[in-house]
Amino acid sequence: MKLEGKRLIWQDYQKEIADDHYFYARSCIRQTFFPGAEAVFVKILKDELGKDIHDNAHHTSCTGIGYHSDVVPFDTTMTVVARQFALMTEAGYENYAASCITSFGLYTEILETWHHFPETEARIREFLYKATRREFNKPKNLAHASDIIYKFRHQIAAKAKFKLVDKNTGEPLKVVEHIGCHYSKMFPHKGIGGAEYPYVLSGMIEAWGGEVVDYPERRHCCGFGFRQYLVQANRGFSISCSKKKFESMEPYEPDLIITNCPGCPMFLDRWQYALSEMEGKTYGKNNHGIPVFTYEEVAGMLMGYNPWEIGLQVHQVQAEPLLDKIGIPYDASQKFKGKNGEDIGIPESPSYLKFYAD
Amino acid sequence: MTFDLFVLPFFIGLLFLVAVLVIKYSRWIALMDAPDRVKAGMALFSVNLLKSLREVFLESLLHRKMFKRNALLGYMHMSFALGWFLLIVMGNLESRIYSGGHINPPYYPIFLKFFIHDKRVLPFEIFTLPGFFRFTMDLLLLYVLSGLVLALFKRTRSKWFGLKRTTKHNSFDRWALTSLWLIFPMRLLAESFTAGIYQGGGFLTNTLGSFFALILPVQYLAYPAWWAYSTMLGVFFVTLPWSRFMHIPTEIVLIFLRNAGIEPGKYPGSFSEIEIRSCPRCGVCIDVCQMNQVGLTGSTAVYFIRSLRDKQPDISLNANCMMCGRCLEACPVGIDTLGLRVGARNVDNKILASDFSYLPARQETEKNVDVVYFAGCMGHLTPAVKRAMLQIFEAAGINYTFLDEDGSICCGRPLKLAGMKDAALKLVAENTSKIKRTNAKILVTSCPICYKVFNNDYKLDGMQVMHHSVFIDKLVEDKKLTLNPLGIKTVYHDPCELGRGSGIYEQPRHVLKQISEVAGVTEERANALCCGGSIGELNMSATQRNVIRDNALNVLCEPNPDILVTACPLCKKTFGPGSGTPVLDIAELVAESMNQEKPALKSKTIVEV
Amino acid sequence: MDKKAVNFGYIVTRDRQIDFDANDHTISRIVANAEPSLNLCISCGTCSATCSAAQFTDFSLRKIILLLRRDEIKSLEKEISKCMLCGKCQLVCPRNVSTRNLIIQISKALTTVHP
Amino acid sequence: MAKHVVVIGAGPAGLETSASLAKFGFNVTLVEKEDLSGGHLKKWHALFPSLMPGYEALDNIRKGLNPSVKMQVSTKITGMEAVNDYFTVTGHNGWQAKADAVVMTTGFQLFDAHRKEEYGYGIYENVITSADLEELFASGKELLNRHGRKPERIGFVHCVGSRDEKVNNLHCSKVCCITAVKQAIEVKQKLPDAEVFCFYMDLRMFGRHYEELYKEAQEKYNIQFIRGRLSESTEDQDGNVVVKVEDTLLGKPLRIKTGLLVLMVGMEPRANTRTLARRMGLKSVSDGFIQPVDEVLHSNYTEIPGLFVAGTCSGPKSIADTLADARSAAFAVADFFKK
Repeated sequence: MKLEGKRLIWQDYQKEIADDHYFYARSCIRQTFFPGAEAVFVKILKDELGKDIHDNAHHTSCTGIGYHSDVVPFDTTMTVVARQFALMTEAGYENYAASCITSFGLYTEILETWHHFPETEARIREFLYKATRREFNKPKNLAHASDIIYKFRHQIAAKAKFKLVDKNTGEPLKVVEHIGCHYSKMFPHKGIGGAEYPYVLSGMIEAWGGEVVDYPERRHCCGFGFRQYLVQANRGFSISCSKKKFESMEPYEPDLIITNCPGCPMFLDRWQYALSEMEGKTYGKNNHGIPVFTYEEVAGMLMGYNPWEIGLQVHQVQAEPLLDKIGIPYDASQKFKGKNGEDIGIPESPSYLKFYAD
Repeated sequence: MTFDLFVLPFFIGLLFLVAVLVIKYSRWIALMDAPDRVKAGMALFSVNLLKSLREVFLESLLHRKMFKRNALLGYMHMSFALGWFLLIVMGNLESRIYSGGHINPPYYPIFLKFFIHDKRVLPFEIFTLPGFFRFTMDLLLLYVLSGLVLALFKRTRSKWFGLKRTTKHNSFDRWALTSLWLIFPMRLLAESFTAGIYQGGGFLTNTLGSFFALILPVQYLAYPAWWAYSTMLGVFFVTLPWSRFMHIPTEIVLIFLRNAGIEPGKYPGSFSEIEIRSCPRCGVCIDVCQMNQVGLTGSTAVYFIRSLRDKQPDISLNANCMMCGRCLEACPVGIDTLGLRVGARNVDNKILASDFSYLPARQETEKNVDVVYFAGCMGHLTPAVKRAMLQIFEAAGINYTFLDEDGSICCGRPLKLAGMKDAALKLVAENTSKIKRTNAKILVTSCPICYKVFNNDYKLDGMQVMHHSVFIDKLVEDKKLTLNPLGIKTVYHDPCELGRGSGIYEQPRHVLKQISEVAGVTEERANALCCGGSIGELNMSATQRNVIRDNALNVLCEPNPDILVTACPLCKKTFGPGSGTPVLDIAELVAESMNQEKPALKSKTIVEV
Repeated sequence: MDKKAVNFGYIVTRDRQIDFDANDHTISRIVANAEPSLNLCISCGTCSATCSAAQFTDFSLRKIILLLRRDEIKSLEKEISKCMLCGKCQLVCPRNVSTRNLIIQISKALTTVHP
Repeated sequence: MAKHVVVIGAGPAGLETSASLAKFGFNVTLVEKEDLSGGHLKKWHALFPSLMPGYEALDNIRKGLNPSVKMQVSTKITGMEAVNDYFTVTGHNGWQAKADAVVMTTGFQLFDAHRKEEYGYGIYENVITSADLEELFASGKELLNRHGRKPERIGFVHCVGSRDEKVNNLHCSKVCCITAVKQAIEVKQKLPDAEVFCFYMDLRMFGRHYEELYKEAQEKYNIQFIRGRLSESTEDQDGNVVVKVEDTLLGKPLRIKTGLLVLMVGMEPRANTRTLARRMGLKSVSDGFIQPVDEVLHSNYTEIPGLFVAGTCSGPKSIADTLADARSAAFAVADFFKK
């Protein structure tokens, strides 16, 4: 592979990312599955980078799940999104930072729609006003949270205690990056690096000392797809998609997978468990599986945050082997302890995937 | 004195030969099914025996079919076979008289002149001529030797014998051939030397003997010559079972079994072995095989049979055959080359799976018609033939049904020819039940391929199977159809499956003669050429097929006909693209003639119609 | 696998994708060698259009040839035994593919390579 | 005095037009932006369907050129103006000429394969273009992939930059199908053990002997044709290019590794042809090629009297078609002067 070739393409897909003062819209799914990730994002921005980030308690779901599952009409979705923008305007912010990829895609889609059809925008403004007496300004800058981390990746690297490097050999870790479909596949110019060779996560991996793995099924969907997972009859399709990716990346022996989407880390992580129970097959060495993290979790790990505080224990594929490889210290006895040392319970051990509990 | 050491090579050789033959024949016959063995046994005690004996005499001794092919070739073979046979008969008679009717050891007649030197007039000769036997035996020897001289000539002048190509032989054959050729010169020398010593012998041996005695020390040469004669006989007998000369005894067995009604190709490894060994490798089949035209000489019947005999069947050789039957027609022994070929293909292809259960069971409604018409797969590729047939049925007022109007499954013949007998039987069963449900009295088909399999392999409870050309002929004879002359010249091409395959030559011609002037061609009826489109052939490329087609067209169009008529959709499809002369099926021409008000319309109009 | 597979209520579906590199190419090579006119097929479908069986079923020689070329042997095995060898396809093929021999050769290769 | 005709672009079309015009007795100036005539043909190794070497074809075309034709090389045309009944043509280096007629033979540019990002040209080392392959043939070097290995399997991707509205090219470039067949054969001649696959949407074997060459590719060289447009390519650990297509005739997606993937890049109008045409107020169709007055009856005329087109600036053509078009343009010019 010629990296300079990719760099040429990346030049064409750069975007403006606001420098400070973000209105942060959380993700329904991420708050539920990996709540530590969003917490780390806020913490890094506030504490490490000293940015102003507004975490608003009143915003709702963007309705993306309902919209992509064909149960919420577009007008409704646009009106709900208009309300989020109103909250941003009311809070005095202009830069909208979405935690969720689907939300980000949806906001982009709505802004593009309004751009091309001003009458639609006017209609939605009217809907919102009639329903809530609220008015709004469109965001001046719309970014996905991963765009922001990408923007500050070098600052983060400078502050980090660890690198994506094997502490014993000094070799860079092999990292698979997985981009959420709604990030740039619909609007390539809204994503860093475009749709074919997105750079947003690769940039972080490079900056943090790792080596990006470009494997044949890199572009393939993780298998989430709202209609696939949410309809139980289609879950076989979902898991089959994930399997296709694992089979394709397996020969590269990746050390970890980094994702920037709510569903991807969930499914790439949990389906490894399901596949192991169904077929007896595990990926990664020594039945360890391939650990899957969000970019914020990885940033937090490298910052030296307590792995259990950022929620790495709620991952199905265990983090310990990777922590050991990088040399990140952890207290095994605290893995399943809650906030005040209270016991949160140890999950049932899987049959094939390695599980660590003190 | 009735013994000398020199007879041993002959004697041992003879005993060996007889033992080998008895073992081989009984093993092969034992491998046949019990009913067929009974059939074979019964045949020995019925009129079949006379029929067989007659055939043995005509074919094995006189070589009638060889004579038909070429007089010189026939004479050569006859001189060897009949000459040697008569030598044995007369020799036995002569020796019997000398020995006063005693049973002699087998070598005694053969070497009689060594043991007996007198010049008495034998009792028997009183009624004929003095020296009758001496004269006759010499004459017969001369007769055989004349054949030998021709055989030598044939090596370099095969064209005189009507053969463009001759068989290539293996080393075993050469040993046997050499010993065979030396037997008679050795006998001549031995008898002449002996005659030279004792002034005996007939007109030939006496003259030669006297001459030799003048220039050679015959008293020393005679004994070695007898040794050589006996040794040659011995070598020949020992090599015979593994050489092509095995055909001499085996052909006789074949004739008996065949006349007993044993089906050719039915027993790979038993009856087929007898057929295989009956092949004299005369090579008559080589020239008639059209595969020569594209250089595929390796697959000719003679070599194919040899490969079976040598147990080295070459699958591609086996597949390379149009199954046109020209070799079978030409074979002087009448070996069923096609049956053997299909038998071998059955062995090759028995591993191949077939499953037709996916075909929807189309339940035909019970009908009550006189005639059921079956166009066949190929018939559907020539819609003009179908249309013509329907017109003919209508015009003749036939109560008929068109069985495969909406398509059909295959008749099974192509699978059978490809050596997939079991698969074919599945289709036969499927079609049989459909055909029977029509309750028709006559099954008419447009495709000779279907016709042959309907006729041979379907059990249709007395339903008469007719190719449409025969059916049309019958309609005309029954005055159900009126034909008008078209005023054109036609040539009729005999489709292989209809002509050689089913023996139908005259009916189509009879029909055609009523509507056109039918010109003859050099190779027709039983000698007709294959169109090259054969479904029997599995391996040949399209280019090769085209060469064969074009050569056949050259022969067929030699009389410059207005229309080339055939009676097979496959022939029509094959000839069509390569022919400058329009090619029509006989049914099309009949329909045209039937609709013709006034005669004398030229061909071009017909084609446009 | 020493433990019984867990049933979660869904199954992992087999990849529909033809994994050309994972497929064994022995059979297509044997057949192409035995009947080189295989290479001439341009998938025009005249064969299937004329085929007697194809009038009633989804049997298709065109598809068989493609399955062979991609070495999708499993799908091929099911199809190949259905041919009645009547030879109509051979008569209509614009590229003069020897279809009958092709069928026999495929059948043979299938039975000899994977008996 | 003999009329003066300026011909812009000394590719095969320009050379042949000039040669024909000179035979009519006109004063001809042939302007070329490069220092050597020949255009794309200079780099082309062999022509379909006869495999005639490119240089041999070019030599023959050049030979036809009368010494009276004035060659003005290394001159890029920056301006052209129709004044009264003559044209003023200006070059970047200050060169200027007055002409009674101008023939534009400015040719085409190859589609930039980088624009089909998902095919990985410039990113995966073993993805090359048909022009790269042609240069490799012409260099006489051994046919190795970029890792120095003999590729065991070579893929040809038809219609790269042609018939693809995603890159704004609706048109067919005409020559790529037959070029792919030709190059596939050349590859097999050099690497008989390699497997060659062509991925096509349609095969357009429109010319004489093209179908024969296609059949030969199948029959003699066992080149496999898979109907399906490439969706994307990636690289495996050994540097092979893994491609995904649908085998549309089977109705199944297909994944296959190739050691070398050749993109059959199509023809596009040159950027400066477009500029020149715009400035002159010439109509160009949506694909950017110059639109003649009538594609059937007046294929060399433009709406501006005295301005003619020939060769690929008015649409994709083979060399043979280009030469015929060039000669036809010369007739058109002669006819124009008669009136």
